[in-house]
Amino acid sequence: MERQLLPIIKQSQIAYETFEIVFRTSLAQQLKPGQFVHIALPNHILRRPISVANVNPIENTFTIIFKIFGDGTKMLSTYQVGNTLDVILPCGSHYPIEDLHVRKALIVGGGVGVPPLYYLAKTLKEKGVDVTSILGFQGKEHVFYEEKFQQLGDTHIATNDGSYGVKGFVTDVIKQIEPEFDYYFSCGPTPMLQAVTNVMGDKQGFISLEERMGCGVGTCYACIVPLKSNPEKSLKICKDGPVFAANEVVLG
Amino acid sequence: MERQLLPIIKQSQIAYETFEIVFRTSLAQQLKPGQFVHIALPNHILRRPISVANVNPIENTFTIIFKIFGDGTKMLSTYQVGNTLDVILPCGSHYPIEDLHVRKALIVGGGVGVPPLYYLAKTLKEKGVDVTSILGFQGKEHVFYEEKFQQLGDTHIATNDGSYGVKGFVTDVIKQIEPEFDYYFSCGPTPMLQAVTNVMGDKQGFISLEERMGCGVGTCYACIVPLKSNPEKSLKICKDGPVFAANEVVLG
Amino acid sequence: MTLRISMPGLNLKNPVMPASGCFGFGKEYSQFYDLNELGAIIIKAATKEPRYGNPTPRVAETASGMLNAIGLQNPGVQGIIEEELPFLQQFSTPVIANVAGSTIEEYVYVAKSFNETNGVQALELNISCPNVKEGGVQFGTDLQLAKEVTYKVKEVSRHPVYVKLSPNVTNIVEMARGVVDAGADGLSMINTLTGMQINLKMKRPIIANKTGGLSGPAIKPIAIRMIYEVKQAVDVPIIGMGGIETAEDVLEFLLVGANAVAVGTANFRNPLVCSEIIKELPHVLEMYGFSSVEEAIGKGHTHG
Amino acid sequence: MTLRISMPGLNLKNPVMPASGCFGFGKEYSQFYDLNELGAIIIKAATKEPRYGNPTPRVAETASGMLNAIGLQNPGVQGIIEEELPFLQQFSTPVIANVAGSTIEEYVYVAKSFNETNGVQALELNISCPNVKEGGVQFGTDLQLAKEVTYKVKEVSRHPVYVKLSPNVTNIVEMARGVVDAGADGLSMINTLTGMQINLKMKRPIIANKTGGLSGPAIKPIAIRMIYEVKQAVDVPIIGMGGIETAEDVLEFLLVGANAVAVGTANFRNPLVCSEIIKELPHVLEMYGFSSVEEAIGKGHTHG
Ligand SMILES: Cc1cc2nc3c(=O)[nH]c(=O)nc-3n(C[C@H](O)[C@H](O)[C@H](O)COP(=O)(O)OP(=O)(O)OC[C@H]3O[C@@H](n4cnc5c(N)ncnc54)[C@H](O)[C@@H]3O)c2cc1C
Ligand SMILES: Cc1cc2nc3c(=O)[nH]c(=O)nc-3n(C[C@H](O)[C@H](O)[C@H](O)COP(=O)(O)OP(=O)(O)OC[C@H]3O[C@@H](n4cnc5c(N)ncnc54)[C@H](O)[C@@H]3O)c2cc1C
Ligand SMILES: Cc1cc2nc3c(=O)[nH]c(=O)nc-3n(C[C@H](O)[C@H](O)[C@H](O)COP(=O)(O)O)c2cc1C
Ligand SMILES: Cc1cc2nc3c(=O)[nH]c(=O)nc-3n(C[C@H](O)[C@H](O)[C@H](O)COP(=O)(O)O)c2cc1C
Ligand code: FES
Ligand code: FES
Repeated sequence: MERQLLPIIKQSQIAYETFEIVFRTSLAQQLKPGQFVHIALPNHILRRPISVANVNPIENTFTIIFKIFGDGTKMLSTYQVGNTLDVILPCGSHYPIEDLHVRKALIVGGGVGVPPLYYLAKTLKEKGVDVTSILGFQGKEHVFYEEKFQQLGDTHIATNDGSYGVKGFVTDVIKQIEPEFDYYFSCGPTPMLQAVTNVMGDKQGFISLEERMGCGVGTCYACIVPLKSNPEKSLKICKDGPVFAANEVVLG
Repeated sequence: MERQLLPIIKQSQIAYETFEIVFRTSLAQQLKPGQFVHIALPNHILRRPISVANVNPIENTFTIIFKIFGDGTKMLSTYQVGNTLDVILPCGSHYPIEDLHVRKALIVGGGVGVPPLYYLAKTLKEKGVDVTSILGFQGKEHVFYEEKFQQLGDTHIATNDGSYGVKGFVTDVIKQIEPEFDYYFSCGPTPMLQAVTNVMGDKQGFISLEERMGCGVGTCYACIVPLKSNPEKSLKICKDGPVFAANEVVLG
Repeated sequence: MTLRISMPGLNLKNPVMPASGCFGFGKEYSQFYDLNELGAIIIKAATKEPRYGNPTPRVAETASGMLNAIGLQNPGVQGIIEEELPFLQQFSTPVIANVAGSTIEEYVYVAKSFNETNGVQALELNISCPNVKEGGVQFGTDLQLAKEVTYKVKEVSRHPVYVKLSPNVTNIVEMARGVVDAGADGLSMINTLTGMQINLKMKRPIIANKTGGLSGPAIKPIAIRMIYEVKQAVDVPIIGMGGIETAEDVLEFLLVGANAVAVGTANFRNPLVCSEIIKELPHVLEMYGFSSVEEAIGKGHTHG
Repeated sequence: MTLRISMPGLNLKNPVMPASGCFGFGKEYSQFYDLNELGAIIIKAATKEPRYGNPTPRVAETASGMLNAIGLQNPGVQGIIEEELPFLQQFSTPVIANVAGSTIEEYVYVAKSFNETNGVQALELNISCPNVKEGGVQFGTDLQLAKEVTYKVKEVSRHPVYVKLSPNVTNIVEMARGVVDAGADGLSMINTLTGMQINLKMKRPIIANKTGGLSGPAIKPIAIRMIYEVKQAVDVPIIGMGGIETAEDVLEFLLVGANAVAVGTANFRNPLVCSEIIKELPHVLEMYGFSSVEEAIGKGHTHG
């Protein structure tokens, strides 16, 4: 983990209030799918955690994708090529794909949970894994990266308002297409993760969680999540997570 | 008085940690010598008062000159042509030269008290008044606008460290050259104003004061100065001042 | 969307008013917008005699806040009534007078004086003043003194009395309950927190008075907490204040239980802030699902 | 330029240490710099048993500050001694243990437990905890409770005890005097101010616990004022904290009378902040005319 001042190499809006920023860093190659970076913004006491959405190991760059949510992400959206940002990286755990025997992977993402899954899907595909992706968005103008996911495998889009793809939730699509897979990988808002892990039952999978963070490195105990095996114990999302085995922790 | 968002037309460093900014505004022609503008800076709760150092009524521009003193002026020094600043103007009283019969004026300025006196001297000169200027600075690299003052009349520079002009204070110069004048006009740090008004005794003159301000428009009572005639009463520097008759108020 | 709100003595077209001490007596800011836009105006503190106040510097800037130690400078209650209120009477906006003093007698005198004018619709009792008789302890940090001054002022005043609580106390609920028991028609909260800043070059406090009152966005979380707690304990309307800069901030105060709000420090940076907030408020209320100010009051208490 | 400073039980190479709860037990930040650089380390609160703490969200961001309601999550004093202190013993940096509890017996138990280890050089008594027996009133806001817990801990501990004062009180000087009378070897101040922030979308407090402790630059003026006042009243060393981000801030705390300082919230934004402040401090001291840390302590009191 290091604190670095990173130049912005590319910046663009890719969907409604959704932006993509590409940074250059010597640490790009160390960033693994599921990890996040912790970004400082002027006049904000706390950093903002944002997932790694892609890495280009040759160019030494990585990508983040974020949506305007409040003050901080709004400010972040004004940053342009040539500006620099103070970033702590790499943060947190990653999808442990090097330790798994995966043949067929199911990717289930919702909203700003989609970005880390792109880097994961790409990495899985590079390893020869067969990838099916189910991505949920609020509506048509919120959809991003559909083509990029399609290049990696079968991709299904659901929107809450039905303005694009299937109307409904990612779980509706899961029930509908009954995908075959050894492992599932999911990231998105907690209600979605609850629904997904419910539908999945005992199937093996990994999920990635969000929580308001203080330090982002494991010192402040802001971001804990109770263990399913013993809810008196907890793990830190910033350090032990954000990626957990699907049935390791209590959701919501 | 208005709050306006003003574009910066020109910006340059003119001496050690001393900057000049030219703004364009529809109100330029209303700005009188001695008045100030009240500048908002991002993430600063209070505005910064800065004197009007010059006005160009044809171009509808005015100039400020400021020195880096703390956080706010440091931030101000980073503003460039094309940026805008939120400014309240015009603020405060002015040197009442339209009401005076002046033939010979003595200008006595120190440090960041010099800027408003330039606009004053220029205006006096335009009215046919004979202007002698005595300007004090910390040292050689702090001196600015010497030539501009010289174009308006006899100009003497004093520096505290003697690195330029006369070594010593403006009062040393006054004693040395014994200038002739009907009115004197002075602006600078309070100790200098005390020394100047002391040396001047009963001579007629006007001084301009500084104080930490809250509102800058007369509502908060932050910036008061006691009346000499009755120290139980006071005037507001932001509204009744910053220009006062030399013996009207108690200094320091 | 209706912004109207009623409280004892006050029929407000909207819940936004400038806070005492941050708006003088209205003249200066009337150059920036029409004061008829305001819900009400709380004027600068009034004392029995004219007061000079503290030596300067009287203000300092802090992180997201400021310190002030004006020292209640004002032209005295007679001066205010004669020289300042006439200007404000041209507007349809209710005026709340801020009453201050160094003794209970002084508070009572000032409150009584305001009985004689039509220029004032309510009193805000500023109990953050030191009591000279009790060796300088603040009325607002001593439960008995706070109750006593409230009671005595209520006895003589023909106006509804909003007691302005000091946040510099261990137990704000106890203070609120106390002054309500003593007859307060409403509460106004919070006043400033006592703070200090050092001038590193001079090696002494920047403020000549050494300590000053901390205001601005820095203190908003404390104001919000205190109003939340007090709202659960008493049943009188609350004028909320402390760090308000935006219409979203106003909604936050309404949600914890303020019936109206006052904007102080923010006027200094943006002289138009009250006017801008009032224009923005309907949109913000709508965005968060409310169709009136009334509806939003206390709605932050309903969960859990 | 010497940064050295001595206080009961603590021989510090410089006056800068991370504040309790903002540095865990040192492991994470040791990835960013060598912990030998630090004057000392104040570790996360220790309770008798492991504690889970509050539900999440536990933090929120405010203007120049943050709220936290972690709820004293920690692995329990035995867990700390066995699993956390060994890591810290590889450094030459003194460790101050933060002692917490819900009853006086718990405080005493925890303090006693630290007698058994060489891994700790001093105790910081965190009296901002609610006393379960007294119906939840905080030890730190009740003079008698504060004195009693100080006295009882002093009785059993072989370590010097720095009592960490809560700023949520009407009279900080009274609290300081009380705990010093009860035997405190030093003071640590200030802990957080109780605050709240509302989630407008959810219409409820952001922090699951509703209220949280306000820290960061927003509270610095309050910390500075309280230390200034306390320094004039008691004669024990003070560890100052509250909003420190820069070496200039450290000097401000020294000038009002802190003998050493702790940096909390600022670590979250800048994990290297303590290291950077320590490197900057000699220059800042020199710029303002001091040739040692010692020399600057209390120098803000000399004028008027
Ligand atoms: C591990 C992790 C990875 C994330 N990856 C992405 C991503 O790739 N793209 C993306 O758009 N968003 C992502 N988020 C969510 C993102 O961090 C929040 O949207 C962002 O912090 C909101 O900041 P704000 O200033 O805009 O909102 P505000 O509400 O103004 O923020 C106030 C405070 O709350 C915190 N906060 C608010 N919402 C969240 C949240 N959902 N999670 C964590 N902290 C929050 C902020 O960090 C800040 O401290 C991720 C969150 C986590 C924990
Ligand atoms: C009427 C008037 C006219 C002025 N004209 C000029 C000018 O033409 N050029 C120039 O360089 N300076 C001028 N000054 C001084 C200038 O306002 C201060 O240098 C500036 O406010 C310092 O801000 P800062 O953020 O750099 O310093 P900081 O010390 O960080 O400021 C902290 C706070 O103190 C206030 N403050 C600090 N010093 C002063 C001061 N001397 N006067 C008023 N407020 C102060 C700031 O405004 C701010 O609120 C003038 C001041 C006044 C009152
Ligand atoms: C410069 C200044 C002067 C003030 N004068 C008074 C006053 O005379 N009477 C009073 O009750 N409150 C006074 N206050 C307190 C404000 O009315 C308000 O309670 C406080 O500043 C919190 O609100 P804010 O954060 O919006 O400023 C003053 C505040 C400031 C900043
Ligand atoms: C996330 C967080 C956790 C904290 N935990 C503790 C704690 O366990 N014990 C304690 O005495 N103080 C605790 N504090 C208070 C700090 O030690 C410090 O007193 C306070 O935050 C003020 O300093 P700062 O403004 O530099 O953060 C905590 C503060 C924060 C922000
Ligand atoms: S955010 Fe501090 S422990 Fe996770
Ligand atoms: S600065 Fe407010 S009255 Fe002058």
